[in-house]
Amino acid sequence: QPVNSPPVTVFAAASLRDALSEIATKYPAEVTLSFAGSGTLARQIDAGAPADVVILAHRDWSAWLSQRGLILNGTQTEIAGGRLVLVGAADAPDLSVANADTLLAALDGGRLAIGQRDGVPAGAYAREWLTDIDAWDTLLPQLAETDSVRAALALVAVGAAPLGVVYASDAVAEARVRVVYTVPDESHSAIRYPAAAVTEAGRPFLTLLSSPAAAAIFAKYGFTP
Amino acid sequence: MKLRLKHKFAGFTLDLDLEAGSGITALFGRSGAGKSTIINAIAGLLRPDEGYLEVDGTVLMDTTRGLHMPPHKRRFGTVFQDARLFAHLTVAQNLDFGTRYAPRGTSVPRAEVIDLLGLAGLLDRAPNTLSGGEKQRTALGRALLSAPRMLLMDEPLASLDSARKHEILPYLEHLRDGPLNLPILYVSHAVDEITRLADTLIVIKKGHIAAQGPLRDVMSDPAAVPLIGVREAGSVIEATVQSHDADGLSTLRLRGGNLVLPGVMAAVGTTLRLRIKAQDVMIARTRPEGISALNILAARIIGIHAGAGPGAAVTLDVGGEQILARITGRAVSALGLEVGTSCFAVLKSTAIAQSSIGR
Amino acid sequence: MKLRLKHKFAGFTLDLDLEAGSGITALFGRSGAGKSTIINAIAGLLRPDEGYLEVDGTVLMDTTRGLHMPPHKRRFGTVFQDARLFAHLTVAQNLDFGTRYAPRGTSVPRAEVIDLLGLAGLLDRAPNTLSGGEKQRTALGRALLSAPRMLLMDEPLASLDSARKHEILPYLEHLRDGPLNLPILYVSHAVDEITRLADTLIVIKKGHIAAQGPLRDVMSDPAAVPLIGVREAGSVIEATVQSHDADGLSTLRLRGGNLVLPGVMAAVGTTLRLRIKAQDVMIARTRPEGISALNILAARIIGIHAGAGPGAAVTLDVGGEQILARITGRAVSALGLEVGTSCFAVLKSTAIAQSSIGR
Amino acid sequence: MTLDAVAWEALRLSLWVALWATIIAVPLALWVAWLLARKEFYGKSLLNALVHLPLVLPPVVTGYVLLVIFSPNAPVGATLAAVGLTLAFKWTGAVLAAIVMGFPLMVRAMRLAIEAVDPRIEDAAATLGASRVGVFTRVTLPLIAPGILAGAVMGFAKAMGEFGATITFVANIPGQTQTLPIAIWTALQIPGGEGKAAAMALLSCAVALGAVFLSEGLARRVAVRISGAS
Amino acid sequence: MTLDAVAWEALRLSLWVALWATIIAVPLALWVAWLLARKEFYGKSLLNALVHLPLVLPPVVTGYVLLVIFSPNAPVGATLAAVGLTLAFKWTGAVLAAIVMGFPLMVRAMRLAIEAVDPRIEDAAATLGASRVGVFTRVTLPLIAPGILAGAVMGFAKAMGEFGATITFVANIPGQTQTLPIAIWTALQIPGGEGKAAAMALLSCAVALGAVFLSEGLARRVAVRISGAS
Ligand SMILES: Nc1ncnc2c1ncn2[C@@H]1O[C@H](COP(=O)(O)OP(=O)(O)OP(=O)(O)O)[C@@H](O)[C@H]1O
Ligand SMILES: Nc1ncnc2c1ncn2[C@@H]1O[C@H](COP(=O)(O)OP(=O)(O)OP(=O)(O)O)[C@@H](O)[C@H]1O
Ligand code: MOO
Ligand SMILES: [Mg+2]
Ligand SMILES: [Mg+2]
Repeated sequence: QPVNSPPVTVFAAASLRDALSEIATKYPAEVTLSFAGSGTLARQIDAGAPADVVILAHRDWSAWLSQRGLILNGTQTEIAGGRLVLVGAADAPDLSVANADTLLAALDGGRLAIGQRDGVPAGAYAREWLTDIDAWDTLLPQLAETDSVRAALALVAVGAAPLGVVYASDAVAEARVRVVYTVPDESHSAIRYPAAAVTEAGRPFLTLLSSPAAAAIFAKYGFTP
Repeated sequence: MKLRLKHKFAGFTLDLDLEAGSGITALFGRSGAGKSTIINAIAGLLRPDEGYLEVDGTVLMDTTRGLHMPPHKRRFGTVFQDARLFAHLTVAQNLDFGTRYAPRGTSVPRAEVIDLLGLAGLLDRAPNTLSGGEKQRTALGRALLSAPRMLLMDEPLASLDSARKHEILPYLEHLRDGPLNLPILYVSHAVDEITRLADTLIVIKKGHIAAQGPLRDVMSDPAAVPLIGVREAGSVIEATVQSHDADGLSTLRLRGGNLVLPGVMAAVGTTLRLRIKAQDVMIARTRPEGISALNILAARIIGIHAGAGPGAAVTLDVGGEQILARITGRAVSALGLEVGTSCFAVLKSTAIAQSSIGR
Repeated sequence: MKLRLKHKFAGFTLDLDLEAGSGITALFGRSGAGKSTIINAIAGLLRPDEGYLEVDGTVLMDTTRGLHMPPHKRRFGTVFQDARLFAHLTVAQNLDFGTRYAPRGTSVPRAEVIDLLGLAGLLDRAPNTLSGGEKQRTALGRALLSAPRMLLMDEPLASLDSARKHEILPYLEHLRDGPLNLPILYVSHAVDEITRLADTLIVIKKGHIAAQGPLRDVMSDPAAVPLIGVREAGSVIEATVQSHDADGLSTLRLRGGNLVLPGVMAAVGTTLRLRIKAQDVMIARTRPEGISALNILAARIIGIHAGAGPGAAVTLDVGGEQILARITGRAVSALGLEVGTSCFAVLKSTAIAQSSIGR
Repeated sequence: MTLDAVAWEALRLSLWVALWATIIAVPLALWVAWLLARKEFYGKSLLNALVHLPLVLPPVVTGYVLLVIFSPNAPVGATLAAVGLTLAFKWTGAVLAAIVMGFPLMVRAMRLAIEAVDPRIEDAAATLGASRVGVFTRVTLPLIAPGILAGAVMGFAKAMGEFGATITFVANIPGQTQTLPIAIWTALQIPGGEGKAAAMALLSCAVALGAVFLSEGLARRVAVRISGAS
Repeated sequence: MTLDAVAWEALRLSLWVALWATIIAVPLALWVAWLLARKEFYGKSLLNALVHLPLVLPPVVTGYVLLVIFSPNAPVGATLAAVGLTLAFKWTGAVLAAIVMGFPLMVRAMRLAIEAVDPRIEDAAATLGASRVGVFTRVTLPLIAPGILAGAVMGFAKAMGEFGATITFVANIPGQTQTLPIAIWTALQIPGGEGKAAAMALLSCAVALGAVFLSEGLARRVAVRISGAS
């Protein structure tokens, strides 16, 4: 346990909400959590947001921050990871092999919901995967891109889209969908949640995030180490 | 037209039962008497608490049966006390607004109406730029051109100068008598307008009917004098045009003799209605000589009605026609007038207003 | 008051130069002549193309110097042709709107005005529920109670019944003559209102001044007869109340003799202004006997003005006062009237309207 | 700061969506505004509140509610799909989202205009023979034209700017549902995308300002006719 | 579907922000509406367009622009901070965002109301001695009260619902800037959060409906006085 634990403000990617809320209870001082999309968070830090710690959902934005010298050198760390899964309706069959043909067949004319390919991290990973299996160009006309991975999940949950690419952590709590295929980790760059201290006051919380206790909580909510 | 109305506003109750024949019916009454409310009810714009309206045998409103014919089906062209022009239309478009709803065949000559109302120079103008009288004239034209089944006019000439009034009044008479045979309900404070136009006179007092009947009967009823106003009371008689003379005067024959009036615009043989204000009639015991008044008629007194003030209303029989004279009580005693006295009624030729000659 | 105005609307040009003394100045003219435009310019609501206005030696508007005193500083209480009541206020609140701007000390008795205008029962009402005449009365009361420096009235009595009018007119006279000494500019089509009230008469015709001057001069000018209307022309004379008699009649002395009129509401010794319509005057060569007309005055003809029609305007000298008589041309020749002829002017007692008696 | 094909395509789509949204919403909003201004009926307050809802709810929620109602699995969505009207992932859905989000603005403007019309003028038209429909089209409608125009501009502008409900309801499909705001947002999600976003935002402003200017010009002409050149 | 402390705190904050936004924006919007309705000046069209901008831009862009202008690093933000007014990442900034986003709605409603006032009634007041200020406060203002009320309700509702610009400008800090819409959005970001989100959305609706009802009641009283019980 950190000896000196000042109150901290943490700006974090929205999908980490439940996990971080629980971890915050382990911190001896007050933790203020502010959730938003990664791009928004990064720009707010740039504008002088009163954040002590920032946790993003994508490496690009953390690189953007460190490039600008907005985070404390050497505090960058990746506190958790995730897995990408393909979800379908609750009664959808498993997809044993994923390629352009099987995906097209499973979609049956419907759309594949993913996060926006450039802006939403989950969408960027999905694009890498689909490119890797040579299905991107084929599926391009049948994509439904959303502003968050949660929106992609919702499209599948309400039946607007037969399939969607989301994080395993998202699929856990949504009863109206089931995982029909787990995307191999090696088919896309690693899903990592980069964190860094913005001020000195952020260091102790960053330490807590890297602790085994935190790891256990992340695991409970479907994140990988 | 048969109308029965009951309607309550806070502090004001309308309760009346009126009947009007064809021709022009005048509604007369003080400010706040309920005239506009009656017009609104007839037009179908006000649903009275209780009401029944029958026109030409058709029932248009009967609250007991929940019957209420909407205003556009009644087509009672209405000239409101406030002009209510359409601000988004020009004067010409205002005038033409109702023409498309006019039944086929009935048409009011547009050019004639525009000319009569002096609107020719204003046709392209926006209503907001019109003077008070111009607005009122446009509203009148708009109602006329909609070829209504009946005209309801709520003080339509109140803001017009008397010259314009005297151009419009004959036209209204023409509408009544001409091929259109248009019934008109006419609200006015101006007794000379009313007596000139009206066939039936209805006097409204605080929401009730104070007097109603054919114009001549109401007007020559001495009891009605206070209702109508002392200065405006008078009798209405009929006369036939006998000749138009070279000096611009016309001679009219009435039952009790001849009347000489400044040129009357009516063909020889036409029967006219003349309003003779009681205050314009003098009484002489002997036929006056060497006086500028050209009309001296032999008469007999059939009634003397002393009012509250210094005046007296004397009813004269002039060859069977009743003529009302208003003179002072002092003159009554000075001349020793009493019922049965033979005398002469003296009228100035110029005292009978053109505006009070109706067809 | 000195006013010079030039203003152009499309198709209408106002160009006039007028002067009015204290007292009541009447603006008279046909519909569209420009009366309301003048009122607006004086009130400060219209900025004319060119204009100069001076009141009591103070220049309120001078376009050459870019001077334009805003309306609220002029405080010319204005009664508009349309009532323009404040819809969000009750009648009472409308009446009281201007009182807070009244200069200290000047106050118009509220209860008196409310009573005069018959508004007591309406004080809590919303303007939208008022009848046409009630609105106009409220607007009038509102202007009066603002204790203005001058009153501008644009046909303020047009939608009132004559009984109400005859209650209000004396009050306006009182404002003019009483302690307030309020100058009034009064627009009206009604000649009897004007002749009763006005000290100065200005006749407007198509944006220009057709006649202006003291009322008596303009009214008894035979040339003005067509401007004012044949039936309304007449002379204005002054008379002093001599006695009130037991039978309700009053005797007034004028230069050429006595006049007997129905009860005049003025103390003995008061000098009144009487309007005698030309058409109410008859001319006799010999003094008529046994006739109900109580007023027979010796006169001499000083002018005969034959009009376009069958009538003639005869100017009579009655002991130094000029009286205009309108008789037929036929009577002129029948009686052999010519300038210089001695004769008698015959007036009915009841022919002089109460409304045309002014103080 | 250059505008690529994506931007132009997004602009085209936004204009198309905004145009349709305005065309469809104006009569609807007018009807609702008229009901609220002139009629008394059971549930009036509820209707009024309902109209205001999209203003109060976060746009994402509105989009989610639309998604739930109009998804092909839902009864309403299925029925519409059966008659050939698909909304999900189509520009038609973007139109619906724009209509719903702009509705409160349009209804308010029109309602205020209707409430300002003096019913006595309409009465006068009726006495001249105009039926209810005639009175409405020939008197009420022209008199409230400035208000309708104001409402239409508000609706059009909102449609040009709507983001949250649209992306939630119909996602972000270039050429189908990627409207200008969505394209701008997308650009902002990428580090260094500010320039592109700014360029598109300026484009959006330009169009909207054009619409505002146009409407002001129209309104002025209407107003001059009504109030007269004084 | 339960409401936790976070929800109540967000509601409190939203009400607080919406109230302040309404109080501050009403007089400002009234002034701008009056300028647009009654005055001719150079740059009027520009002002009009500017007022409409927040409607056209995606809320995120508006929020971003606010952030750029008012961030503690920017000149304007720094100056304000020097006089003790910090906006970015504070509830005060949420108020600003709500004002900016609601402004077009408020101005339109008030402008329509002002345009419906007959200047001849104001003229009448002037002849009775009322100065410009007197005329405005005693005649114009009460006559346009329904329009001001309508504008205020629109502004309040929008302030209760504003999300995009707010979260971008002032982030999502519980108790400081986490308004109800932001709390709803946050709840929706986690699978299974729908129930909580729905509960909060209902709360939001309830409040907004309350405001709408209240305003209708007020408007009715004003309107009855103006049009009379007929
Ligand atoms: N909505 C209303 N609420 C209360 N009283 C009303 C309402 N409408 C009319 N009144 C009253 O009913 C009476 C009759 O009104 P109406 O307009 O019919 O009078 P009017 O005879 O036309 O008078 P005027 O000659 O002044 O126009 C008036 O005293 C008026 O104040
Ligand atoms: N804004 C305007 N544009 C064009 N013409 C106008 C405008 N305002 C007034 N006029 C014209 O100027 C003339 C004078 O109008 P004004 O209102 O002064 O007449 P008025 O003498 O008061 O008439 P009334 O007795 O009918 O009220 C009218 O012919 C009118 O049409
Ligand atoms: O209601 Mo928004 O925040 O303008 O899409
Ligand atoms: Mg009336
Ligand atoms: Mg006028």
